[in-house]
Amino acid sequence: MHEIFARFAENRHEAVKKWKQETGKKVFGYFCCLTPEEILYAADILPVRITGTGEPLQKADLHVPPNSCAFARSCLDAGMRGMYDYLDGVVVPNSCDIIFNMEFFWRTLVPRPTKPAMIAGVDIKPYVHYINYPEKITGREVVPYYVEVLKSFKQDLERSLNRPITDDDLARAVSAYNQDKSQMKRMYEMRKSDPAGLSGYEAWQITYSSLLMPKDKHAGILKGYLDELESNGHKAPEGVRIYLSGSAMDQVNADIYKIIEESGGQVVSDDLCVGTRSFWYPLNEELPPLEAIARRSLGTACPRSTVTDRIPENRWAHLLNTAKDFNIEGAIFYVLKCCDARLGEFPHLRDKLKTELDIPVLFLEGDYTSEGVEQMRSRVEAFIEMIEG
Amino acid sequence: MEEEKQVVTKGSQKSLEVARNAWKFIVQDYAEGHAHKKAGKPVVWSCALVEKELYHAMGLHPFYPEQFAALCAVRRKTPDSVKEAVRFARIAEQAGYSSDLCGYERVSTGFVLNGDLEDAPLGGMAPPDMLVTTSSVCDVRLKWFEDMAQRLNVPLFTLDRPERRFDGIMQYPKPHETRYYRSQLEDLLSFITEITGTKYDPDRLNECLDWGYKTNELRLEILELRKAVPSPMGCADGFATMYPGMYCSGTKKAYEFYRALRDEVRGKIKAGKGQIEKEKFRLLWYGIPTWFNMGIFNYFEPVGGVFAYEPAYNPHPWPPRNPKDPLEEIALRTMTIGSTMSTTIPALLEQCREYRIAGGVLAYLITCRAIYLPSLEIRRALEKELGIPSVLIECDLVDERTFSEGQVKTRMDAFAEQILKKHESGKSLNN
Amino acid sequence: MLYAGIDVGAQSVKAALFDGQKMVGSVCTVTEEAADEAARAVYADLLQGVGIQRQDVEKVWATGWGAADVSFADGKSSEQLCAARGARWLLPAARTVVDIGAEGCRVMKLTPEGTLEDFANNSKCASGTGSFIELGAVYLKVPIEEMGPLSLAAEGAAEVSSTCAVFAESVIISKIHEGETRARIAAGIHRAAATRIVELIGRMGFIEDIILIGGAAMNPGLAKALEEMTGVPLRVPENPRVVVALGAAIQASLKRSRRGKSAS
Amino acid sequence: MLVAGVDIGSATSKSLILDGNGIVAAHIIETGPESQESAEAAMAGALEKSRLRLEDLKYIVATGYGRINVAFAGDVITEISCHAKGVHFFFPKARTILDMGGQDCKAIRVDAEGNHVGFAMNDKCAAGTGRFLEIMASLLRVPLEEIGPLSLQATEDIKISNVCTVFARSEAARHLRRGVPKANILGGLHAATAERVFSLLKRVEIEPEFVISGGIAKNIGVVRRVEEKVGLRAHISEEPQIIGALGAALFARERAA
Repeated sequence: MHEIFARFAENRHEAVKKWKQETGKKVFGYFCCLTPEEILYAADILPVRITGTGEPLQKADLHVPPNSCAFARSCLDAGMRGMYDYLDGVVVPNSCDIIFNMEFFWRTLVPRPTKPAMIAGVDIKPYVHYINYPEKITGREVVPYYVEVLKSFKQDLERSLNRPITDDDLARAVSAYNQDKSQMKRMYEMRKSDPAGLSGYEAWQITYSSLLMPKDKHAGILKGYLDELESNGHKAPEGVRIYLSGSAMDQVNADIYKIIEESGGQVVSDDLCVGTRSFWYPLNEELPPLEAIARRSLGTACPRSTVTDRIPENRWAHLLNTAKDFNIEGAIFYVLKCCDARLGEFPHLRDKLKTELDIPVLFLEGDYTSEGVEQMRSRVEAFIEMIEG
Repeated sequence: MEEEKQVVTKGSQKSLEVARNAWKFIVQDYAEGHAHKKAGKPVVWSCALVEKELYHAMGLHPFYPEQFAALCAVRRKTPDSVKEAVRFARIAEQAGYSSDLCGYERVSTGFVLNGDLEDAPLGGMAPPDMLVTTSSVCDVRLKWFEDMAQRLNVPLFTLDRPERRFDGIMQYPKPHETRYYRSQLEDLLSFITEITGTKYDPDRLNECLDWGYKTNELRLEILELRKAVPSPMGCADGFATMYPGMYCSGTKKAYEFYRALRDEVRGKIKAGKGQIEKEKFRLLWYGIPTWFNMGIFNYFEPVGGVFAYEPAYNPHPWPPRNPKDPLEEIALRTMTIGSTMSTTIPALLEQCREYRIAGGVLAYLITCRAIYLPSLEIRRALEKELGIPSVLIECDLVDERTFSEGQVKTRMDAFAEQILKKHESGKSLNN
Repeated sequence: MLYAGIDVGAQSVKAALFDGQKMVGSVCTVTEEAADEAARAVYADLLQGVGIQRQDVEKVWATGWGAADVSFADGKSSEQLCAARGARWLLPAARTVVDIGAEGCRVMKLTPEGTLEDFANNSKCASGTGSFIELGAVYLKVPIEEMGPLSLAAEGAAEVSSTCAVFAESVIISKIHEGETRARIAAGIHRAAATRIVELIGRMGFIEDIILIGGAAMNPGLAKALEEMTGVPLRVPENPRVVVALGAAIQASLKRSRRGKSAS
Repeated sequence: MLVAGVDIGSATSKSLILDGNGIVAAHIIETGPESQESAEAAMAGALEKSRLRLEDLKYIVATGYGRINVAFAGDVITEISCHAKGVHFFFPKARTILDMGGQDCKAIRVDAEGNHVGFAMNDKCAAGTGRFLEIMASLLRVPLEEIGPLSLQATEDIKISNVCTVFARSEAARHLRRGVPKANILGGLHAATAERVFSLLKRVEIEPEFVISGGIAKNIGVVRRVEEKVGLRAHISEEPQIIGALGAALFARERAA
């Protein structure tokens, strides 16, 4: 594994702090892959994905009740403990019920580095930015609506940073993101072969680090690394080809990849926000940049979003295509307890996988602790053995 | 009501005649829905937060899975069997729906999976011609309706109300926000026309909106009247009488229902009568009620405690009627609602002052993230800002298996002792 | 040729010997010893009981929670797979295997040909396991082995609604106060456990024949409660605790012909 | 004036007789299946010790889980109020009380008069209750009174990730099977308990002085770990188990006056 990817994936806070110190640039944290991070990049800010610790809560347990997303609670706890004190701002999209509330919790509970600038009861230089992301992503007027939302986010940012964000800046960001997306796609393509070109864990490290590094830098290193792998014919260990679906996958629970591998399986593709969803959808460079960003963000098949009008099938479409392209033999759903969107769609997707594609499904309920992941081992073993026959 | 008694358990004692008769209204509405379907007319299953005037204007009879689930929480098939809500929830859980999911979702999904849509209280919900939902307030209603639409193979329409955030001051909806919502209303109307053939008639919609507006004004008036001391109308009455306003807004019958209710409340205030003889302290109920155990609303009466206010189904003031452009009016109405803690918590505190609340009972709904997430912050705000103690009642909305009676009683008793102690020591209870 | 299977659980270790046609011996021991030593001791008991030498055994196959620790095993397989193998060998018509141990309950679905098709485990809560009934016995002050027979004597059952094994105590005590008989409460405890198990069986589709194995299968009260709730007769083998160990032994016998995929 | 309090808990039943000067007698028995019988037996024990008869008592208050079923009590008051009252008798400066019984664990905040002004209780899962540790003690075959001291000998607290008592038991059994010393397993179980208890305490906002009562106060392993997290030394009553009955008796005195 490339040492830089490993460093960012396994020691995220230190790696980002070091980068910040070296470059003197600003760093913003964000929740969810729907965030229009391209706008941050255009403003010369490094967007980093906020994740939690998986440790028992120290502070957030007093504010957020237990029967809710353990990931979000842990993120907030990390914030309240000062682990994100190097952030210059935070972006919260309306990406699910609990993340929506993170806007309030983060704003009221996490110490901020800058003072608010209040005018008529409104903070004109907010530390926490809220993006009113639509929940139905295909409406007739959704693109103009969302472009307006992004415009006002851009304006807030310009005011806070005291600098303009020009169309050229945005175009530069769009192009840098596309370059990284194409390398990431290439990396996933390499996993279509049997055995896969990279292991699931390697792919996770590369994906996760892409959420913590400037995209141009990430794209450059990734290209070199993939070239090298191709030239020396690197292959991942052989195993039952697994599709991994589920909730946030960060350093706390990424051991699930290793457990699957140790049990004789290999994750070859996924439907994860730290996974395909973070890069799968390209930006159209022909369009005005804000619209391109809006369309990319709206094109993301997040389990929480809905397309509806008649019978909704976008979640199934992604699964169906992946299952065929990647020659999937089994699907593992690793869903965090109380993740409403995931839990609500699971029975339907499972039934379709079984009846239409004859792909067996294993459901694992996660609790966002590394011990919790380890407890899944025997079930994963049994599942893979079952597929081997 | 009488003949129903043996199958309805742990009902609440309501203090108002109109509230005691509300059940008849519900039975009647279900019967009308079934008759509507039998006559070959279209039926919609809708999320409770969609603007109902649209349905009445388009000739649809709506059924509401949320309300239906609550109905299942109070009914049993036979005196010996489990509550219908538990029966349906089990069916859903067996099919792989997590018990952490909203009880409304599990119950109505179980009802769909059960296959026989008539095998349910009040004859069930008539088979739908379409499903309509909204993204308002919680995520669950998106996935839940998507899932039911797929299982029933019935077309679905989703309205998206982006959750607006207010930073300090109430913001008027921006043009792009109302435009976005309005475009969806137009698309919803064409969706209905496509399925039913009924054309959109602005006059018909205006007529329904007139009834809706007048009904809403009455409900606001009643809410205002409820501030009286002693409390003339409690939470048991409030929850029992929310059906016409929540589910039949836009009809004459809903308007008439609230007119009778308003008159009764007025009369009670005039006579100086409260819910109970001697009112010692007034309580807030935060969240959706424990539908399977409505008797909880009378729990504190022996020690002089009454539930006086519940924010759950309360009406918001509507923007003025705009007969020239009723869709714009609806869009504006909907986009004015905010649901972030930044605004809901200060508003709740203000209401506690107005209704002279001495303590809060917070439904700590472990399966309803939208109501559950702010609970601890509300509890803290009540204590810090108003010095009001509160108690958390941990359970699901309709699934009584989550409710531990012994534990809840100990908590509520200790809570009452705390309030009464304050009362004895001469501290003002009614802020 | 002889094959041995060893099932290392959290509380007990089971071993079985299979000669390709029938089970020729089995042992079940409750032990606290470290996994490898415990497995060694139980294996020695097994061999001694049958009266054979170690070299007479062609292959030893491990399964269960501590399978990886059994140093002398030739390979290991999951409990789900072994349960399927063992149950199917005992009952060729089996399509659903319900394995209820002290802490865990799992249900396996088999194809008509007998291969493992799907399985479901109970997740984070212990209701629906042997422990739930065990703790119920403690609260009722009834020896655990009498719980099942006691519940069979009941007419109807008291409603034990608690889903937490520990909190069931207060429910049980209040039932006693309400004047419920111990038998009816015992029946209620079995029904409460069975409700959860039936949920898991339901997830696997209720396909007959259903075979009940694991330690809790020896409790006639639970079997009856399950039958009443599913409306389907359950088959209980003679020695339900060693079925998984037997399955491991059978697995060992099958492993010969497989494509060189030995235990890793 | 003689009054009494009876505390019918899920595990033990306690009675206590009080006169104008202080405690006259107290008695603890195991709770039987019938609350009324347990109450009578507990009361009889205290009466025997003090050579008194039931008629000598002017007022009796019942508390605890089985409080409703005590026929001879003049009034019933929840264990939360009674614990607050009882602790206040011994520690008038106490403002935060942790009471841990068999099935309940509660954090109570009290005012200067000993009235409870806020409380938090464990949720519907038994993790973090006394019963949790009892079940573990029997699994590890360590006498209940020894698990606390033994847990303090842990060289490392094994991480226990399961919140469900029954699953935690099998997790502990597995550690045992892997050769982990009992002390370290107990260390982990006590740490897990302390963690749960601490999160409850935080909900009432801990203020000095801090008192631990209930059966668990006898378990030094939990007490030390909770103290560490809270950052305060805890006061512990010598007979922590009778605090509830004492509070009930104090209420009885107020009622009788």
